[in-house]
Amino acid sequence: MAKITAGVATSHVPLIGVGIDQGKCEEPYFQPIFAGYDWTKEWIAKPENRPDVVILVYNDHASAFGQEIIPTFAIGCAEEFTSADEGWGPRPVPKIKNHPDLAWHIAENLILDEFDMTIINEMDVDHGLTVPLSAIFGQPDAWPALIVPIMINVVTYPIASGDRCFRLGQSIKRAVERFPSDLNVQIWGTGGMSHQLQGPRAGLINQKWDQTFLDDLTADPERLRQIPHIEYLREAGSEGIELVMWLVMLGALTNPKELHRHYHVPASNTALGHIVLENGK
Amino acid sequence: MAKITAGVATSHVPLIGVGIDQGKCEEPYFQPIFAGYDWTKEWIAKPENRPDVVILVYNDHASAFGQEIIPTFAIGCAEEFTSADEGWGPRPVPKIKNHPDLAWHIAENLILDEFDMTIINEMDVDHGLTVPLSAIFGQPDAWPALIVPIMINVVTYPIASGDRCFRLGQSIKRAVERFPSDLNVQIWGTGGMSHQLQGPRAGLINQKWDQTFLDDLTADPERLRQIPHIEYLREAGSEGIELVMWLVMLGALTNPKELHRHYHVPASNTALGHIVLENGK
Amino acid sequence: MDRNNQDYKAAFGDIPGTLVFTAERARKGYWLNQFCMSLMKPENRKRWLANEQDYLRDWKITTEQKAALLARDYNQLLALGGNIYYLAKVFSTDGLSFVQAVSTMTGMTVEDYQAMMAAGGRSPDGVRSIKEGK
Amino acid sequence: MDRNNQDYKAAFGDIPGTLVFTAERARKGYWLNQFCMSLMKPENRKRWLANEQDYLRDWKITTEQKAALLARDYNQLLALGGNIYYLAKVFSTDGLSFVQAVSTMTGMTVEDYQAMMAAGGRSPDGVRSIKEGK
Ligand SMILES: [Fe+3]
Ligand SMILES: [Fe+3]
Repeated sequence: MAKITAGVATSHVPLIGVGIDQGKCEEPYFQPIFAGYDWTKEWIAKPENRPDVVILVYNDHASAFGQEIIPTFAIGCAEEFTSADEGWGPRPVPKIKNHPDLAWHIAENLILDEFDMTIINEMDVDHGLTVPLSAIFGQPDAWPALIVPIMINVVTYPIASGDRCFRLGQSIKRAVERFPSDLNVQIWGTGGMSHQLQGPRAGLINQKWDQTFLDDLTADPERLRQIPHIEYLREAGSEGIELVMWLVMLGALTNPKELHRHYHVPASNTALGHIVLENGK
Repeated sequence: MAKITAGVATSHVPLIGVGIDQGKCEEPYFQPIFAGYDWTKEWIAKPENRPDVVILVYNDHASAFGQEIIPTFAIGCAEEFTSADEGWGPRPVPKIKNHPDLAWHIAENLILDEFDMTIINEMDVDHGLTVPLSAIFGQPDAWPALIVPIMINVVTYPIASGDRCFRLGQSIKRAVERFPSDLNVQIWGTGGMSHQLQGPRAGLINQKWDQTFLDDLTADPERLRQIPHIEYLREAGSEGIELVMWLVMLGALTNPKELHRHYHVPASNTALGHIVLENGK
Repeated sequence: MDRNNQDYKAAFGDIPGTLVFTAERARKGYWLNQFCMSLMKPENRKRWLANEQDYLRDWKITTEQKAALLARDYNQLLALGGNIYYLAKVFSTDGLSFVQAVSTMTGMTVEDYQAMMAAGGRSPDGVRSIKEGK
Repeated sequence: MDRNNQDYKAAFGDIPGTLVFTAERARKGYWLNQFCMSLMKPENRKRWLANEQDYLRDWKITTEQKAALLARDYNQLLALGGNIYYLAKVFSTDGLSFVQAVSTMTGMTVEDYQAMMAAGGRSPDGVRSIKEGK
């Protein structure tokens, strides 16, 4: 039986990709950014922690989806996905290989569980998906895990509520536990933490709010799932709303235990947050 | 305030479009097919019944959506839509003009009501949408109502349950009633009734089951919303599943009263069903 | 309602002469169906009708699927992952109506099929369930 | 949770220096944003950089939007319905980083903006709510 063993959350700041792709990780600006991933790299390299599959919850940044079609929740079911060209050429990363049996299994169960998924068989994936892979797996010739992409709209409002995202995670968990093969599955939530990329208020960072969010991933998940969008917008900046994707991860876990935390300001315009949660019983 | 005044359901058999487009309505084969729409044409021509907007619930038949992207529930928010080329050239019908203010208003409210809609701003619409317009409005130079298209996946399984479709209708109703302009709104459900277009069982028709379905639109909506997919498949043929779209219409009505019914076998491979329901209190 | 996929799909194989378009079939027929969609463009229909073998060379579809397409063997195309709404683009391009194309799957002539439809269609009695024979 | 759109959007206008990408903005900026997406193709970036005015002629965008694009006035582009994830294609094509482009919206020099970020970023105090001034 497949099992979700851990949840991993991380910001997906494009600059992290630039740092890795251009070999700048040791430069003084980048060093504290990357240092916080060392623990995770070591942890995930251990055979007992290595995931067979990562369910990677991210948002598309107007790369695969423009205004012509805007799915609220989408799941990638194709064999593989390619890195998107976001305006500076595609990131030089390996192809993203899916586990289509598991992806379709999850898609079927989510729809039966009344999540109105959009199934995607052709899409390029942008920094929201590839930066977390690079931050945690480095620069291998092939990604060491299969990836099931789950895409959440956080661009055009209204987006799904945090609570709906949390329940999507709960439904993903039930689906994974029904999958007949023995698989070590991790769920990753990406994006955030506080940042704002637009307007005169750009550069907003709320370290106190972010740290409480990190604390409550284990201390008070019930509070987190009830946070309304307007609170993210006011407290964590207009792009801090990406944290709803962490709630999908959180919903898929049971009594998570914090194994590792990394928080650093700034990474580009963003408060970088990263956490590793062991799944409990 | 906008108000849903009536629900209309009808099969959308491509042949009905052929009959109209090629001027064959008076031929003996077509005459009994079209005769059943005469009442509706007269009814809808009366000023008090003429809808400002029709919310038209239909399914795409692999025209706008192939396998690359499969939304469970989609809503068209563009200014207008064009008739699709399904392999024999586009049907010669007027452009379909949307009411984008209302469409976006409904889309916003559905997402906030936890329906995970896909918003569509570019698509061609096929016979599922255009045939009902032709059957009821004939061949005008411009459609006499604005059309909000709502697209339900009934091609790739799993599709949404009948009950979920019914609740989608309920949510549409709530959204319409919150729309600030005075609008006479109708909701149309299309597709069905019993038919099967594939395999050795093709040609299946179940008149008894269909008639009970028509009866229960007013007599027992609670039964209809609970019908599982497998019952449609066994009793109404593999394409009879399109009747879930009638349930979206039904969910948007309150204590509907039957004004008119038309049932005829055959229209091409299909049991043609058509009903007009007045919305109650 | 069935809330898990195995229970949901369990009975789909029990319907006589019917192939429900599940994920398994959708995956098997992916490129076959996408090929069908290409016939929504007049220029592609022209190319296809001019030289079918040549047109098919651009598509990642199996030898079996190609043979079934060239033979317009719709039952076989369904078995190989085709879906009727997609395959409709093939018979529409051939200038066939739904009745003409659909009848070919039933082992009946078009005339017999049309006569059956005119007489009220195929009865569901006996073709609801393989197991229960009802 | 707010279950209707008016309640949901009511407070969005109360956040200082922030434009939430609602349906109203998405509709206003539709072609502006779709233009941005076109820059995901290298051949389009080349054509755009070679002759911006010429490239814009193919797009249904307003004179105001065109002027703001040519001036790289990102605050104005946001006001005219642009969304930053779309507009990122424009500044990426210019070879600018997010920090370089984003700083232009704040009235600060890049250096001052970077210094603010290095010192912990912009405090939310005083910019949470226009009405409440907190
Ligand atoms: Fe992001
Ligand atoms: Fe249909």
